[in-house]
Amino acid sequence: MSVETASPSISRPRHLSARAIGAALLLALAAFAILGPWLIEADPARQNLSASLAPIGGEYLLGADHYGRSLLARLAHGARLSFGMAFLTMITAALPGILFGLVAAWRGGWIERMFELLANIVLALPGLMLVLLLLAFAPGNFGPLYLGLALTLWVEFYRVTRATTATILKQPHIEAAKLLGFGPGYILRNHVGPVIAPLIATLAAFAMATAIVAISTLSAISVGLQPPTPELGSMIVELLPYYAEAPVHVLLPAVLIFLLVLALQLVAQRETR
Amino acid sequence: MRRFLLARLAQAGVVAVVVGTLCFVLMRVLPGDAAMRIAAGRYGPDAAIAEAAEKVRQELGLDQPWPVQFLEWLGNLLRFDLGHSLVTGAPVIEELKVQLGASLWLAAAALLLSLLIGPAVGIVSGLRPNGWADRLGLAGSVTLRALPPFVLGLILMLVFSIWLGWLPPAGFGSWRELILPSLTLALGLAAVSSRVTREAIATVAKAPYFAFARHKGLPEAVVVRRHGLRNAAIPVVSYLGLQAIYLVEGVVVVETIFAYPGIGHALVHAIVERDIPMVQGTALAMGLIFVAVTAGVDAASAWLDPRLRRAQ
Amino acid sequence: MRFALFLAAAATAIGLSSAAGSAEERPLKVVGPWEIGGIDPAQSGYVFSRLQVAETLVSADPTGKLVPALAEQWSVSEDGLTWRFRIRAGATFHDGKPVTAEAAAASLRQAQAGVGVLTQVPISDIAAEGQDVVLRLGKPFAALPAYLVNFGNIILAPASYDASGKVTRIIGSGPYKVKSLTPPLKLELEASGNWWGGAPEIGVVSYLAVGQGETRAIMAESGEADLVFSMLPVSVERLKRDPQLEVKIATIPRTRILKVNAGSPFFDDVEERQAISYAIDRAGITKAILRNPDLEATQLFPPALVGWHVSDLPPLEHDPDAARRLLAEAGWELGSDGILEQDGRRFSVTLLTYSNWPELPPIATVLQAQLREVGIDVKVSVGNSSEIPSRHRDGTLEMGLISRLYSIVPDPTGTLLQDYGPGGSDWGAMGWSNEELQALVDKLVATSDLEERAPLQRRAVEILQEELPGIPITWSELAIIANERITGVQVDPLEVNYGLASIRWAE
Amino acid sequence: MNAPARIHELSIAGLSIHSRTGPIVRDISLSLRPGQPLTLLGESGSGKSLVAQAVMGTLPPELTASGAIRLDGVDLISSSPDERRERWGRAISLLPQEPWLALDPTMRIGPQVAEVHRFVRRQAAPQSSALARTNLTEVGLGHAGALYPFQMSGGMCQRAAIAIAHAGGSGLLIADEPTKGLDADLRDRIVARLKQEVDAGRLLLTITHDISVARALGGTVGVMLEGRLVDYGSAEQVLTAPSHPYSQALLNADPQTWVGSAPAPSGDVVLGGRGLAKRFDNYALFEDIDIEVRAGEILSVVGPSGCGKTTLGNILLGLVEPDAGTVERRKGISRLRFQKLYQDPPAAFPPHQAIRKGLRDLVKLHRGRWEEVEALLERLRLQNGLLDRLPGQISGGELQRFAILRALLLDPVFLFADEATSRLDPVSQKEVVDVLLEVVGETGLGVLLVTHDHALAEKISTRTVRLARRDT
Repeated sequence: MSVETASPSISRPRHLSARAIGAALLLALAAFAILGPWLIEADPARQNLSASLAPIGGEYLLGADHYGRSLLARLAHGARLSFGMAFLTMITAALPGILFGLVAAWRGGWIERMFELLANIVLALPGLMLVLLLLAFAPGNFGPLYLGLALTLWVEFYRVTRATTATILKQPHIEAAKLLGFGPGYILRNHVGPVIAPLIATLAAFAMATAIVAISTLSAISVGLQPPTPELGSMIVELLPYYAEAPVHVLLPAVLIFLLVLALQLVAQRETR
Repeated sequence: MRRFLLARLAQAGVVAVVVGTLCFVLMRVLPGDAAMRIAAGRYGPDAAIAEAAEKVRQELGLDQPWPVQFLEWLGNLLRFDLGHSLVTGAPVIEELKVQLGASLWLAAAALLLSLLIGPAVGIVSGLRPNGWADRLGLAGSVTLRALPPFVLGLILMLVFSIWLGWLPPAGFGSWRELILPSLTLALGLAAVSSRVTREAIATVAKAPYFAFARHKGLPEAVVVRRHGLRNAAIPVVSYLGLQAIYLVEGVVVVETIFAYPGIGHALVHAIVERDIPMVQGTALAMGLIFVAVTAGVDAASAWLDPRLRRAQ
Repeated sequence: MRFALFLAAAATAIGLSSAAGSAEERPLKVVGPWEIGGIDPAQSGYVFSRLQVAETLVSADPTGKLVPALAEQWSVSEDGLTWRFRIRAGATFHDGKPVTAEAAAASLRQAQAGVGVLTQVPISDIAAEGQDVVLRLGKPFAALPAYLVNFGNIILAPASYDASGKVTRIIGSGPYKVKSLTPPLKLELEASGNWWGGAPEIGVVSYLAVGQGETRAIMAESGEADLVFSMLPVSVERLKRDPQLEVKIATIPRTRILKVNAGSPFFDDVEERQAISYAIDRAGITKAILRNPDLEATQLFPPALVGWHVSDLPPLEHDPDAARRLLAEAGWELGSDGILEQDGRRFSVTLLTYSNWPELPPIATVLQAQLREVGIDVKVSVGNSSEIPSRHRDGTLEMGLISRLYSIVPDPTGTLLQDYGPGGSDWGAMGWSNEELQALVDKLVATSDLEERAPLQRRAVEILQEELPGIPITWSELAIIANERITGVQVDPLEVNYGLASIRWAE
Repeated sequence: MNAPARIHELSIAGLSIHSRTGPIVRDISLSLRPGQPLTLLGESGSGKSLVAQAVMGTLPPELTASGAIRLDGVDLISSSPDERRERWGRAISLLPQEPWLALDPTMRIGPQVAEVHRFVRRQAAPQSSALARTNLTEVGLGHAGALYPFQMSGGMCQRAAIAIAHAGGSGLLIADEPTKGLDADLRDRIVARLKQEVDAGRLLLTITHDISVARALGGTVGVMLEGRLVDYGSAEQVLTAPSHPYSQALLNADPQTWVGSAPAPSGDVVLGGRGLAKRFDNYALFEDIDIEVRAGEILSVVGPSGCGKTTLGNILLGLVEPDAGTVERRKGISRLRFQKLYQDPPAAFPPHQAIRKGLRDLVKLHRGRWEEVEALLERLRLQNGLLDRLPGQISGGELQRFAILRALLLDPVFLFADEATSRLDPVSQKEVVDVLLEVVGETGLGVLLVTHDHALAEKISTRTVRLARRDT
């Protein structure tokens, strides 16, 4: 039934506000991660063992960890590193994932089958194994860590892109665009892009969270980054034994991760028509 | 049906060979002295590792050329012989039986629990998009996504073992020990599957057949049950399949903190200790599980969606 | 009266059903961090030794004094080359066969052919002569009985081995026998019924390996486990406040050492090594990380190691200024980036450590920050424990933070012999040797008389303190948590035997 | 068969529907009695569907209705959501538009009917199945209970929807565009079916833009324009002597009333196919077809749906490979000059792109000038303001004219119009066809018109090719 004119205009304002909150949050986090390390003078690696687990709000604004390092400084540097690395991982996973998905859907045939096989093999290989094996080449380094994570994460982008693109490509407006002489680049950018963008954004939000949590998980089995790198995930691992004495300290990095995921989720939220 | 099975068998074969080869190559190009690592894995860090490593080297014939070792592995594989663990000395197949078996139980319990939680939350959220239940669901999902599993596990232990005193914090052997680790995993899974279900339900709820079912006069519960769930289940099932695959290996941290004997834990040890037969055997088993799970998912999807049945 | 009886009956019924759901005996639940990998004695013999499944010929009491175990007594010939160990009469393996000298000799021969500590003893022959196991040596080795205490030398029944000499199951002679084993995490034991020392107080034991320290603490706190070994320092404080738990702590002969490459330009001068030692705030580490100020390693050996701890030795101290001065004397100058330099070389080194002991990476992190204070740039690399010996071998190791155990055999001489021999060793000195120390150790190896040994030991310790081929950081402790349900728990700092057999249910 | 619940009258008095920005439907009054079906005619956006929704009680929450809708004296507007819901299926049934989308794709048709007996009329399961079989037999689908919707034709789906209405036994049937997307043959059958419902004593409210449906149903006809009921009376009166100019325009727009205006070929063959054949699965769509399109002519291909006429056009355009035969284009002409118009105009434009952007990119791609677009806008009677809207915000007729504009920018020699007007209301259809005829006359373009509307083909085509459906 035809009420196209009425409903979107009604649901939009509410929608915008959720997005606006997300965007504001994202902006605040970005500012904290980018400007924080620059504004906060404290050295995130500087220890003061006599201030071990200093409480929040005292001499240290957000308290100190068990080594007596300023948590505020560590959170700021950690946010820069973790968010940056999660973003890099996500981009590294998303770009080939989307590209392969588009190519597979566009060309079909043996190219698609080849990509499918590749994706299946990556899925069949335990992702953890890939990351651990790559890490074995350069323990404690960013490179293999993020490459390994990206290697396991791209499949999801690929699958979603391929499936969605394949359905879009069957629609008449694609055929029309081809008849009008538009090339694949234009069609993928202007016809496919806007449709898959929100899906990709949702995936990307989750992928960034996955990356940070994965790094912390790897730290928990002692194959993450090397000390004294401030990284949100490994900060949680480091502080975990002190959960009974300083529970809030442990959760602070988790709160930052939470805010990031929430902000990304809110921004990526799809139009609910 | 037969074609379906044959195709799956072929896929299993391809996966076995590719995964095996990849592991073989990767494990051998890794830097570091494998004999040293094996010795450290066997005898612990207090031992005289370097002397032990010399014996390990002779014992295992690690200095044989690669192609010989690879052909040997392939030949053994054809006889379903996965070899012996270099560290424990036990047959790989036995280790897999125990560890993979335990992990599968854990994964199955986690999947079951997550099915009880995720889709239920997702349905409630999806039927009223942007309602309070949906917002709460989103907040819960994001919280669970942001908490590393070991933090979640610790919280559950504190609540259920110390505070309430209902469940043992660690161990294995009975269903009581299975609950906390599987709940930890399940909550992580449900965090995502509830959102996937929500999307699916919201899509179905906008579908003309869902409106028509209401217009037919069916009570809301019947509409959701008969026309909502099955249709929404189609995308959810294929997503759960993907989750199940990640699950078997995603258990590593949970296994570690709950002292549960599983494959993730074993795999980490095997890689660190360069226990090549274990790594290969584990990867192979997981590859085959992947094939089995995708086959299961395809079968389930076909059962749910008659349109796919015809396409097959 | 009848009412009380009824109550008692009900309580018993509930107690029984909650114990195991049947009439089975309630097991003593033991939790520790050690996983059971392979069952080869060299691999996990310590589990079977500690849980009293298998026994060695000689054992040690908590003070380190050697005591008879499967061997009732032992003697050595005048020339120090022939040792006789008399097998205890009436000792029986779990399969019902008696423990014979032949069986014991066979077990020892397997151990000697393997990779355990026995390979370090100059044994030329192991034989059984009547009731005696006879070990013939190539040269005198006074510490031999102490070496036999090591878990790698447990005596197993002949049926434990397959044709190739591999251990396929554990048939020991201790108070407990293996009921079931689920490697790597679970071991269930039951009373063997034929131990020479009598029946254990609690008939069933279940051991669960829990790697995560936090989980072990919660196991203790929730009352799920009766006896928990090895607590994280931070948990200990909390658990001490729990009225249901008893915390027992022993200092164990284990020292965390900063192993430095004395052959490298960074650490070749003794002043440089002393400067490093001055730069380290051991009190801070023990307070913040280990939560026990007594663990500050003022010298290599802890007080518990009687005869090896020299109480009047000048302690290692924290003095950053002295460190800076010594470094300056050694020719290091502060560069523009705050890092020391000498001949264009930055004082920048990699500190290798490993996570088998959870406290090592945090201590490494502290050392990194403290050394930075005196102008030394340290990169911490947490890797596999095998990297230290392997980088020692190829000479690329610069610094390593290790945890060294001096009770692998209860006599530290063995470890000293290994660690500070010519050219050093994997877990000992690197690029450093001292002829006087070697002479001392050689004498110690051949001497068993305590009076004679005392001055030699003291001098060895003094040399190590002056030269600092390895820089002691902290000593270690073993924290054991016992639930108030049980009584009779003893702490064995040597971790030879946990004495489970004498633990009782509290009234 | 359930005897329908007896309803004597639906009367609507002074119905207005408001959105936040103002009224969308104003002051509608009409009534509906047994034996007197009511048909509401009008273009999309005229508010006719909103009237049906108001009766059903399914208006979107942001719209409010005022006035009175009385079903046998009970006011529907003031009833609570629960009361409305209580009437669904029991008193009022909806025949959905595009029923193939309204039936659950994962459930066989039998259970979809049976569940009404089971859950609405509270029958036991076996009885429900038996009753469902009866309902299906009534609409001639007795054999189809085990089929899934995707295995059924559009007409079968529509009849299944009627069977569902029977099952509920409701006395008022609301048919929302019941013939949308159906060919003439199927349309006639559905209309006949609806008449039977009227004869059985049900009230019937039909929403359509198809005048022939209104004519065939008879009874009362209302014509809606911009939210107002501009004409209302007996079918005879409104469809022969309408009082409002729009009604007149509507009637004039019916192809049957058109004056023939077929263009004459002005040139050589631009495109031809020889011996064309195409199979799908194991079933031959057509075999050995020869076809030629000349410059300046309109060649119509008519036939029922499923006969392969669209495939034929696609083969000529080179979008589909024929199984046999050859296609020849006039030599030396760019492929870009062979263009296509689509059945569903919104689907032929990227939904996220404003019209202006699409046209601008097209002009840029072929190095044309924007002035051409502006000239064409005027020629095709399209307002400049439409350029900045998204395809979903423009009416189908306007969008189809934009599609023509888009094609004309490439100076085409051949245009394949694939059911290009079948989804449009008559007035829009007329406008599009007029534009098309003008263009053909001016440019000498050859058109292949694929349609199921015989009348349309007859009035405007130079030549007509008929394809028959082959039975499987």
